[in-house]
Amino acid sequence: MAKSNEPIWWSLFSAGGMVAAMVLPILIVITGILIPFDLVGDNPLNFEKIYSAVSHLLIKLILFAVISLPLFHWAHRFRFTLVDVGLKSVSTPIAILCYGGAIAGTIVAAVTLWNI
Amino acid sequence: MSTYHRPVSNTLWLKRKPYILFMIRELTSVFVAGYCIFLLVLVYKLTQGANAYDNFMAALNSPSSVALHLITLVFVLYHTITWFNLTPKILVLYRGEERIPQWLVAGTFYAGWAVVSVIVAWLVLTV
Amino acid sequence: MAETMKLEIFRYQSEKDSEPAFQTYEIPFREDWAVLDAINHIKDEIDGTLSYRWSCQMGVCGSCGMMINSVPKLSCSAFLKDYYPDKIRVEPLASFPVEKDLVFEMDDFMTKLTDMQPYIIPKEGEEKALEEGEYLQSPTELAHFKQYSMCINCLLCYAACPVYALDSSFIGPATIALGQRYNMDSRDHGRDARQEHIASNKGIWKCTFVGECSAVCPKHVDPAATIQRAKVSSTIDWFKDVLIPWGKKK
Amino acid sequence: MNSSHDIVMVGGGGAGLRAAIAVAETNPDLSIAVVSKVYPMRSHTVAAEGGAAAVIKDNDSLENHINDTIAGGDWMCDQDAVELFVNEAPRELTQMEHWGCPWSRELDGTVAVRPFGGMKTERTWYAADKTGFHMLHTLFQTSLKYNNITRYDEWFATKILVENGRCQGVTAIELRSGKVEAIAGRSVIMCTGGAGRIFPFTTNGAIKTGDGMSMAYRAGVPLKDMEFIQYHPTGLPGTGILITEAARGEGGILVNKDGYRYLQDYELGKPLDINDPNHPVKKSMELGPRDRLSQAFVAEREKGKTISGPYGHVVHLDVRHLGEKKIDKKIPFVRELSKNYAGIDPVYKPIPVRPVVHYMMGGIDTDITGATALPGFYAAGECACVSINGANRLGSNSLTELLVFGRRAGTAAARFALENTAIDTASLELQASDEQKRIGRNFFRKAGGTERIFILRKEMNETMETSAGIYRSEKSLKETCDKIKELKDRFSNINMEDKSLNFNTELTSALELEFMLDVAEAIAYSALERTESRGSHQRTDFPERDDEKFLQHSLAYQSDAEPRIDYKDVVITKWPPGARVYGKKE
Ligand SMILES: Cc1cc2nc3c(=O)[nH]c(=O)nc-3n(C[C@H](O)[C@H](O)[C@H](O)COP(=O)(O)OP(=O)(O)OC[C@H]3O[C@@H](n4cnc5c(N)ncnc54)[C@H](O)[C@@H]3O)c2cc1C
Ligand code: SF4
Ligand code: F3S
Ligand code: FES
Repeated sequence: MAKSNEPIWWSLFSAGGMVAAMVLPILIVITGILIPFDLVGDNPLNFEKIYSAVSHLLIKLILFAVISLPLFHWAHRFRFTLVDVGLKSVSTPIAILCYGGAIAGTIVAAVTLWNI
Repeated sequence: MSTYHRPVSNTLWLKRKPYILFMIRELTSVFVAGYCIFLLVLVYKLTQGANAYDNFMAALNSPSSVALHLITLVFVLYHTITWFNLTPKILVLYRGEERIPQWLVAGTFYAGWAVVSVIVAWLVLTV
Repeated sequence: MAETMKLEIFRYQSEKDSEPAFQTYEIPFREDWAVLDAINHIKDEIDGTLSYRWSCQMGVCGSCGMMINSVPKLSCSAFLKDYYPDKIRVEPLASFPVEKDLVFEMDDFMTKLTDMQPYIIPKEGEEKALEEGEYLQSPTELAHFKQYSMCINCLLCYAACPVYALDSSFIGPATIALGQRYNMDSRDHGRDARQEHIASNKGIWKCTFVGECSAVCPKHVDPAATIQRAKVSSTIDWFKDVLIPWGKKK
Repeated sequence: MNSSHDIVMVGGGGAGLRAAIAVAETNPDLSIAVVSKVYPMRSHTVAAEGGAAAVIKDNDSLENHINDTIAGGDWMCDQDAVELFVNEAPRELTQMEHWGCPWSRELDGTVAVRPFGGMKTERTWYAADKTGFHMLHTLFQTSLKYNNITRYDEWFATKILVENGRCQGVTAIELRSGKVEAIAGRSVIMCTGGAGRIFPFTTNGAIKTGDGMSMAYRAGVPLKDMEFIQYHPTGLPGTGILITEAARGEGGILVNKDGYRYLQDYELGKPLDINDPNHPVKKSMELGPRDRLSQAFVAEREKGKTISGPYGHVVHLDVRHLGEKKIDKKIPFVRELSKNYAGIDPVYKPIPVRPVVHYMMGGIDTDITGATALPGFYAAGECACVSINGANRLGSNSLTELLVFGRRAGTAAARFALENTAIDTASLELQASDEQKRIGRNFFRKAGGTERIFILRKEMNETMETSAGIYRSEKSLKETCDKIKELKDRFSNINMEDKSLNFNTELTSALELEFMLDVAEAIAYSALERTESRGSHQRTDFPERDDEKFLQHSLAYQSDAEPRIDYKDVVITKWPPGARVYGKKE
């Protein structure tokens, strides 16, 4: 069997792409339109409510996935984009930076959520 | 006799419309990541207490935040649409000899997207 | 006065030219002419020195691929009327070295195709003798790989793929599609051997799903889809290998 | 510099590849060369659509296939060859199946068959309507498995090398460099395909220029039965692109300008309604043999019943009643081709068609092992004439023929190579350098000259169509013979614009034209001498078949002024000549 580590990155990329496609648009609509234009009543995202919601393990896990997976989606695409526009000679450092970034984001997300 | 190798430049991407659209598709990932970082900050503010959180949320009302959100939304929607449109390429399903039509596969994802969006909105806004 | 139109053709003759140049020809405009007919007209009546490949004139031999206004097409299936009255620019298929004029070098593809082992590899010890007749294959099993067997090796997909343009070590769309054609054939058991190429860093993982290979494919092989599906199956392999390394060793 | 192999195939089409694999499989130690002027998968076998015949179903029998073939060939077939062909056919097509050919299937997973013209029972294996394409790619891809096959892709063979009365290789031009070299072999198999390009309207690709026939002819090997040229009744006007017989096999009908199924007026049976479950009736009406259908077209045209169009007269092939679904499933390529090249969608409109030159029944005279009169020189495929096609080939016999006789020639040539190992390398190199000089002098470095290749080719096309076409006469054929002589003279005065060595396609066009003129000559003279009408050879001045005098194969030998035409008996074993009956209940 050919040896390649791409499957791991590619599966994270795909999962991230799917999560981003499914949930990000509605979240953006909420935080970018509905809230600022006061279209959804009185401060539905108030601190108490959100804090207690995020304290649930299930919600934590979901939020973790929603933050982390799309980061890998970005890392994978961005890595190839940089290679495509001519940075092929430094493709290894690019890969390290991109995936490293996503991993760092993932760790921060994990720690932060843990602390709630 | 020698063959001629035509030079390939990195601006290749700008030479044909499909390539430009592809590049835009790939760059949507930057906005995807950007918004995820925004979410991460939001969660971080939660850990810093009500004050920090409220200030952060108040900033959402600023015109620049709205503008940034709208731009992000455009790109993320572009991501969603291209993503779903490509699903039937990967999910090749057969009913007997007949391939299940591509629009049906993509359509299922669009339907799923609608359902997920409603659920998320309901969870976030009302519960 | 009959209508005419202009063809601007890429010319390169290694014995004379160090650099290629474009030469413009004026040809009669005929409603039912393909670009290839116009080029044949040039060869026959205007300029005998022009070289290009063609044979069947019916889009099945795969020899007449050219860049027509920067899009890879079979010149026997691209019609003048779709461009008239504008000038048409004709170049050899992109990304390949040019031998002469519109003739490009195919060696790279031929090597890659050969390496892919595009033939039935039967299960050892279970080959059927000819006397026992055909292997049974249901229309459904046929349908699963039929599309990928339609490739005419015209290489338009290579000329359309920017990844191949920038890095010719990429095995490329048609070759992978042909490998998958056999992988998905119910009579074949050679997938493991082909995976060495398909699932390697020169194979599917180089593809960023630009999708232009499928957009230009005249036979609707849809190599882009094949490649993405191969990514899925290779990923499943990988997880099986990593998570249950003791399993599935035959 | 020159290269040497055990066996050299000239041609990488169906026949050449099948022969190469046969050798590679029987003896992995033999070194095999496949020389082809185009990449093998571009060979014109790729264009065959309808299918390949072999008996596998229970409702059929070998005897039926033999009968259909012999009667279809108007008793010009060698019956020993036909018998062996029919016997080996199922095995060969099964072999193709084992190699991965995507044959269309029945629900139970067995190979499906369809009816074809002139056949009593449906026995044509098919891969939708791209049978030749799938067969060629299957063979080509399978050939990649054998590393004792060396390919010479885009090498253009120019001459057979004969030394000590034995064929010992060929000379060929490597197109990319222009160098001329000897490719030596202990035996050579010619598999260069047909020569339809001699005619103006043909289903044949640009590469089908009779090169191998001419090379053999020049080396003193006779060309057999060259007068028999098959017109396919349904080509697209203008391009000559083939609309496969499968369109009629699936139920398509031919109508004249009044919408009338005119074939019923030409002893091809009575039409059944298109909705009748028994339509189409085998060996009847639209499923009659090609020669008769093409002749019926000419008769209709003379009656003024055809439709006149920009590329001459046409009739209509109507498949609308099959419906979109069946068309897309069974004959999708017909739809694609009609849309692209005739601008009509057969789901909604009838397809304009006319007879176009399709196939050469004649060719290099071989026996049933593919051997010719020249030791060490074999031939297979369309360029050969083993005599299974007689005076009219039945559709779907040819693809099978490539396999059966490709394999046989391969085996026989391998045996010959093992028994005759000596190769006179020095003399071959000498011959190659002579050939190099000839090509340099006559083409690469040719100065002066005023004749355009294209004009000569056009004039050859015209004379062949008008005087050696579906109907011929002494007067018309004599004109053609004279015209060809004239063209041959003028050929020595051609103008070569391209002097470059690298991929010089003007050179190849010139060489091909020179080959075609030879083949045209053999056709015209053979046709002139055959003063009878049989199968595809119809003489207006001799409208009857003459078994007394002409149950004979013609053999054309090249000679200085005019070719010499000789004859040899047709092999008749068990099936004495009879009348060709179509459209009757048997
Ligand atoms: C449109 C069409 C449809 C057909 N449909 C059917 C069908 O349905 N059923 C059927 O049974 N038959 C069909 N036929 C007939 C059949 O396809 C041909 O007779 C057969 O494919 C010929 O195969 P071949 O191997 O002899 O030659 P080809 O496939 O023509 O190959 C010739 C080879 O010789 C090489 N060559 C030629 N000259 C030279 C040279 N000078 N130097 C080096 N190489 C050379 C070429 O490169 C090529 O590789 C059809 C034919 C046509 C044109
Ligand atoms: S996949 Fe399509 S475009 Fe690519 S070589 Fe095959 S037929 Fe041509
Ligand atoms: S265009 Fe190239 S990048 Fe992949 S999807 Fe096709 S091979
Ligand atoms: S000439 Fe054969 S595909 Fe165009």
